[in-house]
Parts: sequence; structure tokens; C-alpha cells
Amino acid sequence: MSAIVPRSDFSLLSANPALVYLDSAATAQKPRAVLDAMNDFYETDYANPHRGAYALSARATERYARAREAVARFFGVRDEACVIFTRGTTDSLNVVAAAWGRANIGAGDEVIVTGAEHHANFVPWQQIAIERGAIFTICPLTADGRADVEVLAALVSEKTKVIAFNHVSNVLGAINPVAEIAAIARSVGALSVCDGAQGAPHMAVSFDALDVDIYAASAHKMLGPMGTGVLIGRREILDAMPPYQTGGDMIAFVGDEQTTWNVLPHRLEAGTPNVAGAVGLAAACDYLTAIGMDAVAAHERALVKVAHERVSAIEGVRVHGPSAAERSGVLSFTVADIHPHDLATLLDERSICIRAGHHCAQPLMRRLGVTATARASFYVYNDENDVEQLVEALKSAKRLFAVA
Amino acid sequence: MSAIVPRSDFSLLSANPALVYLDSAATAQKPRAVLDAMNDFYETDYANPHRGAYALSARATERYARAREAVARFFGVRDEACVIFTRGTTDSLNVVAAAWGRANIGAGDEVIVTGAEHHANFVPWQQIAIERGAIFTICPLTADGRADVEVLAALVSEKTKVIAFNHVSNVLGAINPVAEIAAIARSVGALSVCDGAQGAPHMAVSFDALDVDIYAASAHKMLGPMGTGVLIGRREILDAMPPYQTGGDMIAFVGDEQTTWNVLPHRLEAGTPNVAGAVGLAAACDYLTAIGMDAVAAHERALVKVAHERVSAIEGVRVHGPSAAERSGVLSFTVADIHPHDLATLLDERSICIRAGHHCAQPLMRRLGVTATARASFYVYNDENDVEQLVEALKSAKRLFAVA
Amino acid sequence: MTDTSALYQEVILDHNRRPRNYCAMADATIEERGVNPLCGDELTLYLRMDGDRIADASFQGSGCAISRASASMMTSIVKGKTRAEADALIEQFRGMATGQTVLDDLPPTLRVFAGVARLPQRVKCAVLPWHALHSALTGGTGSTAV
Amino acid sequence: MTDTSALYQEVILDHNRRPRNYCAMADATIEERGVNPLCGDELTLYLRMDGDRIADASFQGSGCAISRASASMMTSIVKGKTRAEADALIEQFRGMATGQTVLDDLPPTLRVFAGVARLPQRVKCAVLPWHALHSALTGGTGSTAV
Ligand SMILES: Cc1ncc(COP(=O)(O)O)c(C=O)c1O
Ligand SMILES: Cc1ncc(COP(=O)(O)O)c(C=O)c1O
Repeated sequence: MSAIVPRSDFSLLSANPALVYLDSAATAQKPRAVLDAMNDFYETDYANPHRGAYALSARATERYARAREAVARFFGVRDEACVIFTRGTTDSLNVVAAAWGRANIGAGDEVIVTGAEHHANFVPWQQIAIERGAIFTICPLTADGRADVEVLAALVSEKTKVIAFNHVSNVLGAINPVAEIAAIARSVGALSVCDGAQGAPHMAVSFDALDVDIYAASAHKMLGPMGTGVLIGRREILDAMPPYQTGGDMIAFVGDEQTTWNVLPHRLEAGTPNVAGAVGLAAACDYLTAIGMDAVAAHERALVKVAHERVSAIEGVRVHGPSAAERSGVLSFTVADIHPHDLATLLDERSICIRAGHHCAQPLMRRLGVTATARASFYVYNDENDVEQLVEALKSAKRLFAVA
Repeated sequence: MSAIVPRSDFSLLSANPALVYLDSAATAQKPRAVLDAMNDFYETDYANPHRGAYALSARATERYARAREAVARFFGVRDEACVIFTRGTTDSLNVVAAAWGRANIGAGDEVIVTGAEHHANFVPWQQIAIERGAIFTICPLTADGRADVEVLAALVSEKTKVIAFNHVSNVLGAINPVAEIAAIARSVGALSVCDGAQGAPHMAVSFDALDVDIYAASAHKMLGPMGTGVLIGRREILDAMPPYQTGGDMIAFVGDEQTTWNVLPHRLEAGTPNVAGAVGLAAACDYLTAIGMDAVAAHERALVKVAHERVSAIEGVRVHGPSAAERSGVLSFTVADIHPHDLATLLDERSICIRAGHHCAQPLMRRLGVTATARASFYVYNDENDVEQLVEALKSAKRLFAVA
Repeated sequence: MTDTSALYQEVILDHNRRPRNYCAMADATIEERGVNPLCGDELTLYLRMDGDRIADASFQGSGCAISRASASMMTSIVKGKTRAEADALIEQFRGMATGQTVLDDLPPTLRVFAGVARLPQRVKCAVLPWHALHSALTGGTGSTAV
Repeated sequence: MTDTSALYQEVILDHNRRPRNYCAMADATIEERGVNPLCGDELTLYLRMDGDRIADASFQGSGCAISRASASMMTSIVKGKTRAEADALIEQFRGMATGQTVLDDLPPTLRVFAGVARLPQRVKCAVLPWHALHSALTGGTGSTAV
């Protein structure tokens, strides 16, 4: 398998031909098209949108609206006012936990998350449950790391107000049955919140078809800029949700004693919006669409299949999570007695970038019975040679530690 | 007065030589140095900071740390862990109102803002006061639009928990006596919160010397990128403040039932940070420091002085706010019966960008007895010719409306 | 940047200076407030319905020349029209203001607003009164934002 | 990207495989937990003080080769040292790990960690046990984060 995009699209990668970047689940490298789009906005149409009464500002406003359209299209959202630009997945999920949670979760209610959540989809729910006096329940996982929907279906009750779960686990690459979980949530009138940070970058997402109430993602993991993300929600939910932040652009009328709110998407976007970020994310969406999200998913599946086979063939290696056919391009593993941090440092010596640690998923680490794993993750610019180098480097690390 | 920086530093301005950009109080144009710094980060050192165990990630972490140092230096903050990167001023102020406010404001307590606040420093306090059952008091203004410190000193009591005020009014350019207000707050043990969105871009700010508890600013108004801002606070305040958002990077340990927090600045920066934004803001700070903030302030004062004289000399024009000597580079005015929006459209015909409306300060509009004003604002790239063109265009607009 | 001279024509300037039907209406059967939260324009539209017909229309409020002239002309033109006729006018006016429809059906006096289509930031000013009229005729929320 | 071969020397690999003083201490007078929240390393340091002197030192926990070897060597070296002597060692070790100080005063065995200074992302691993020791000797919070 060669990469499905030219390495030369990515300045950093083409400037470092020997670099084996296997940490895209943490953050993805940027194609020139994304940086160009942002620069072009700053150099051609830059002004504060919404507020100015001159053509330059109208152009900036237009850019922002076009970006929202492109992002809505990418995420399969027909009602584009339901695409809210945020700072990232963490921001999106905190908005829902705080604004929706405070208004809808009461004492004795129940909030459910899975045991495989990233801290961003775990701690906000844990904390709002504590604040509201609600019960915080952690849904157990299947052996391969997905939410156990049978247990979940038995767990829920009329008291359940929220089920928060990942689309794809950032540690295991395990893909959750989103529609099934959403249906369970719906059956008891609970809000279904899908953390799409590892979903949107790697597979076609149609929000309208997934039937979840809330979907969140980060631009920087899908070839877009840092500091931008989306919160997508069904209109009834977002319309009824109290604003999370207040300030400019999101108000209708500010009285000395009371304030009324603007309509969606504005009422959930207080302050000067990050138009450049939205433009960058839209460019990333367009770039991915041009490749085709099915091609992206197939490429990653092919790479992770080879990696899974070759890495698990090394003696002493334990690969966590589902079989290669059922995972997105993420491979977490541990190698005998070698601590993942040492592994990462040894691989770094060979210009191979992997991540080591708890991956912001300490609850999952406890459930896997480890304190840390090593993780290699693949994206559009990776190829089979990257896998080859990973495997060689792991073998070499084993030799070094064994000799000692 | 010529501009104090070459117009060619700004791609948008040099590509549009006829453009008279007089809306920098809404947002400032970007020097190439700022865009270059962000591109360079993306193309050279891009990775997720903090989390990776490889050299590229270490370089990204380093970039982020260096950016924080540069920003801390610019704002005169010795303890750089007290510089928190946010999405912008609106975000910073909402963090304080929600996280500090919820923990410290109780029923019957008092929250004071001034009548000249931007919605970003008005609505969050109004809303938290409503939520907590506290009294919301609007401090009256002097005739020229500053907080009336004599009245304020008489207003405050042991019940006063917060005094929120702008450094500089975005409508009037009036400069508040920050140290005096901070001292009044201190005298009753209230938190002093200074909205520096219009302060930091235009004059030297030394947080440590100002002696306020909290200072907030937006990168995009000070030549930096959109989507980035700072929340600066005294360590005791920030250390005691509950986290506003939770998720990755800001935790120490995530248990199934309880979570403990990381230290500053991390505990107030949940999720993947916007390193590119921080790098861009740092570059803007360096660019401004190279000019010298005193030179920036002097240049704006000189321009606004001429503009004030020439514009107020036009019959039927009313200029709001203080005398030219006491204001930063902002001029709000109304022209006889011509609605500010019409004025802005007519000026736009001549490539002059001014802003018209309530400027996100509806409470101030009521106090000025107007529904909208026209506003011209100046920055480093403006020159006397810009003022000239503004004056000519205003005269021409008057002629058009008078002929009717 | 944009050619606005075509927009600020004599007729608009005149309606702005001397708006027609600019008064509260004591016997109004519908009262609808329209606001543009982004620019602060606001107006109150008064209608007296006589069955299916708009017997009288007036407005008050603060806004720019464009919204004022638009409200002034609109209240003059819809007087005596049926709901269906007013609906058709609303649709045509909106179409013109957003640059989408041909103008053939629209009363010539209203065509002075065609220039606003080139000024996206001012479209809402022109449309605000029409938006309020639409809201008033379809149940009316008492207050609508454009 | 970086030359780490110098860091993973035989002595570190050996201390990692067979850490010295790796056990809980029933009669410890000070127990201090050290954690690196970013990477998840954690250790518990046990000290038995005899007046001003560290009579015994041991540790337990989970961490990488670097932090384990560092803790192993540290607990061996500080045994029998006075507070002042331990303080001096702490300062010197930190200086070396962050690439700031000359090594002359540092016991040669500890110098194997000099290579960590070139790996900012691993400095905290090497320093974690020393950080916990410092905390333990200066009052001790029971738990410190590096
Ligand atoms: C599954 C998952 N959820 C949430 C996040 C948080 O995203 P961000 O740090 O961009 O806010 C991440 C990545 O860090 C993730 O992998
Ligand atoms: C005085 C003042 N405060 C707050 C803000 C809000 O800043 P931002 O929109 O960047 O969050 C602004 C600018 O819009 C302002 O001028």
C-alpha cells in the first residue's frame, strides 16, 4: 500500500522524508491546501464578520457562511445552523455537559458513559453528575473494547438522562455501534452524545443518518487547524439548550436587567468567531471529500491489517482491542517488559513517532489492566513502508532490552 | 502623520492600496510576520504538544512554552503559568464569570459592572448574578464615558464580590483608571476584572503593576490570529478557581468516581491547546514590542486628535466620549439625521471601512441616548490621509442626504 | 468597493426623510415588533385587519434610511391588499432583495431596492419590515428577528 | 531524530530489570507519592529518617526504565546521607537532567542520566524520584506531581 495522497501535499512530511509519523490519532499533519485557505482568507477577505457594514466585512461573513456549509455537507447535516463552531471536541463536549446538563440533569438522575471514553467525554459527565447529585454509571465494554450494548440496554431506565460514548476509541480503534446506542438512548428519552473525535477524520459520517442527538469533532485531527471544532446537534436540542457563553453576536437584546438570545447558530457562538479556523476546517473537509472518505477508511483498514499481523507476530507483544477488520487505523500494544515510554524514545531515535502513555483514557487503562500502552495510528499519508519501519524498530528495541 | 509600520507588512492592505481600514477596534489586519510564524510552526514543528514522547512533539511543546513566555513578557506577567490561553476575550470573561462566579457569588451578594461594558463583560455577569440570586449593579459613567470612581467608591460594600470594567471602551475610546478601580475592589475584598480587549492592542500593559485580579484580551485585535486570547490572573485567584472545562491535559488522575486536577496553566486549559494560535499571538506581541507600545499609543493619539478636530468641525456631527487627549484611537460619532448604517454604506463606496451599530454595547447606547453610532478606529497602519478621506466622505454623505 | 449610488436614490432618501404611515395605531388588530439584532434596527408594525384584508398599516421605530424607506413604502402599498396579495408581495420583495427573482411582478416603486442585493450587509435592513409583515400575517409571535 | 543510544546504557537497563530497594517499608517515617500526570508514571518513595539522616530508602511503583533506574540508583545513593547532603544531590541531579550544571560534584554512577537532557519529553521521568525525595524532605505533601 502506498499513501493515498502525495506526501508533497504536506510541507512538514516532504521536508522530512525519513519521518515516520504514526501519531495522527493525537493530531494530523496539515496539507498545504488547508494552510493556503487560511492565509488566503487573512490576506484577501479579512475583517470581523457580522458586525461591519462594509464590503470587506460582508466578504468575511460570506467566507464564514460558506465554511459552515462545507462542514455541514461533510458531516451530513442538512440544517446547517445546527453546526456550531467550537474550540475542539473537548470544548464541544463541555458545552453540552454544562449547558444541557445543568438544565436537564437532576438529583437521582443517571448519566452513563462507557469505560473506553477519552477524558474529554468522561470527566465533564462525571463532574456534572457530581454537581447535580446524579448517578454516574460506567457502561462495561465487550472484550474488544466496544460498549456492551446488551448490558447497556439492561442498564438504562427512565432515570437515564445521557448516554455519552465514542464513535471510535482513540486507544483501541474499536468502532461503536452508534445507531444501536442512539436507539437505546431514545427508548428511554436520554440524550445520546457521540464523541466523534476519532470518527470524523477516518470514515464517512452522516449526522442526519446516525440519529444521535449530539456529535462532536476536532479540526486538528482531520487535517484541519488547531483551535477549531464542531458541535453538531439536533435542532430541538440546541434550540432548547441555554447558551453556554454570553457576549457579542449571540444576543438579541441586552437590557439592564435581562437579556434575550439570538437564533442558531449565533446563540451558541459568543464573541468574535474564529473564521480562519472554520475556513481551514472547511478546506480540510474538501480535501478529504476529494479523496473520498470510503477510500480513506479502506486505506487505513488495509494498513492497520498489515500492522496488526506483523506487530502481533513479534513475541511478547500484546495488541489491545478488536481484530483488524473491525478497527479504524489505530494500534495500541505493549511489548513484554518494555515500558511504552522507553519504546517511544527508542523509536524516536529512528524518526518514528508513536505515542506512549494513558492516551487521556485512564479509566480504560484500568480496565485493560495496564498503566500505559504504545500506540501507532495511521492516516492518509502513511504507507506500508511506515509499517515496515515500525516493526523493525520494535524488534530492535526488544533486542536492546533483552541483552541487558 | 504617516503610518508607523510599512503598509507592505500587511498583505491585505498592500494588495488594496486604496482601502482605508478604520475598523481595527473590531479586528486588526495581520502582518506577514504573524501568518509566517503560524505557517512555520505547522510546516516545521507540528505535533500534539505535551502528549507525545518523540522529538517532534517535544518541539511543539517547546513552541507552546516559548509563546507563553513571549505573551507573559508582553503583558508584564512575571509568573507565566498565570497566562492562560483561551479562545478570546469573550471566552476569558465567561470562564471567570462561570467558574469563579459560581464558586464565590451567593444570594444577596453584589456584582458590579459599568454602563460602558461590551456585552462580553456585561451579559456573563448579569447572567451569573441572576443565577446566583445576587444583585446586579451598573456603575454610572462620567460625562466622558469612564467609570465614575467617586460613585463606585460609595457604591461598594462587603457584599460586593466583583467589579468588572473595561480598560478602554470599544465605543468611546475612554480609558478607565484601572488602578483606582482595582484599589476600590481590593478595599472591600471584591474581584477586579479588567476587560483589556481594547487596552492591550493600543498601550503598554503591565499586569503585575496594574494590580487587577483578572485581565482578558483577544489576539485578533492586536494583530494576532482569530480564535486565540488570554486570561491572565493572580495566582491565588486562578489556583483557587474550579476548572471551567475538563478533559485531556488538565487532569492529574481520573478515577471512576473522582478526578484530581493538574497544576496551572494546564488545569485551566482542557483539551489539545491551540499552539498555532499562541504562536501567532506571540509573533504579534513581538511585532508590537519592536515598534514599541508607547510609540503605538502616541501614533494613535496623534491620529485621533486630528480626526476628532476635523470630524467635530463638520456641522451636525456629534462626537461621543472624552477629549482627544484622553482617548485611545477610537472615534464614535453621529451625523445629523443620517443613520450610522447608511453612513457606513456610503463610506464603503469610497473603500472606507467604518463600523456602524451598537458595537455590542447596548447598555451604553441607552446611556448615550442613541441606538447606534458610527465608529472609526485607528491602528499602526493608519495615517493622516486616512483621516482626510474619512472627513471628505462624511461631508459628501451629508450633501447627499441634505439634497434629498 | 461597491456602487451604492444606485441604492440611495431620491425616492429612498425622500421616504427616509418623510416616512409615510409613521405613527402608532390605536385600533390595530395586530402589532408585531421586528428587530435586527446584529445592527440594532427595530420597528413596530401595526395592522388593522378587516377580515382577510389589510384595512390599514403603519409603523414606528428606529432604523436606517433603507429600512425606514422600505417600511414606509411597504405600509403604503399593502393597504387594502388581501393576505394572499400581501404574501405574494412579500415573496417577490424578498426575492429581489436577495437577488434571486425577476422583477416583473413587483410594483415599480419597490424596485428602487434592487440595489440592496449587491450589499449583503444591508439586505436585512430592507427586508426587516417585510419580515415583520410576514410574521404578523402568519400568526405573529409579537416579535421577530431578521 | 535524537541519539538515545547513550541514554539506554547497560547500567540503566540493568537497574530497570533488577531495581534495587524495590519494596514497601513497614517502618518508614516518611511516605511520599510522586506522579507524572502527563505520562502516568507513579511511584511511592519510603524513607526512614534517623534524626537528620536517611537511615533507609526504598520505592515501589510503575514507570519506564528511566524513572525506575533513577529511583533505584537514588534510593541506593541517599542511604546514610544527611538532609543537607541529599539536598545537594537533588540539586545537582536536576541541574544535570535539565542540562544546566557541570557534573563534577555528581557521583559518577548518576552521570548515566546526562543523556536525558537532550530529551525534554523524558526529563520528568528521570527527575520524578528526586522530586518526590525533595518533597519528602521538605515537609512532604504526601503526593507531588512532577
Ligand atoms: C476520542 C477522543 N475524544 C476527545 C478528544 C479530545 O479532542 P481535543 O483535544 O481536540 O479537544 C480526543 C483527542 O485528544 C479523542 O481522541
Ligand atoms: C471592549 C471589548 N470587550 C470584549 C470584546 C470581545 O472580544 P472577542 O469578540 O474577541 O471575544 C471586544 C471586541 O469585540 C471589545 O471591544
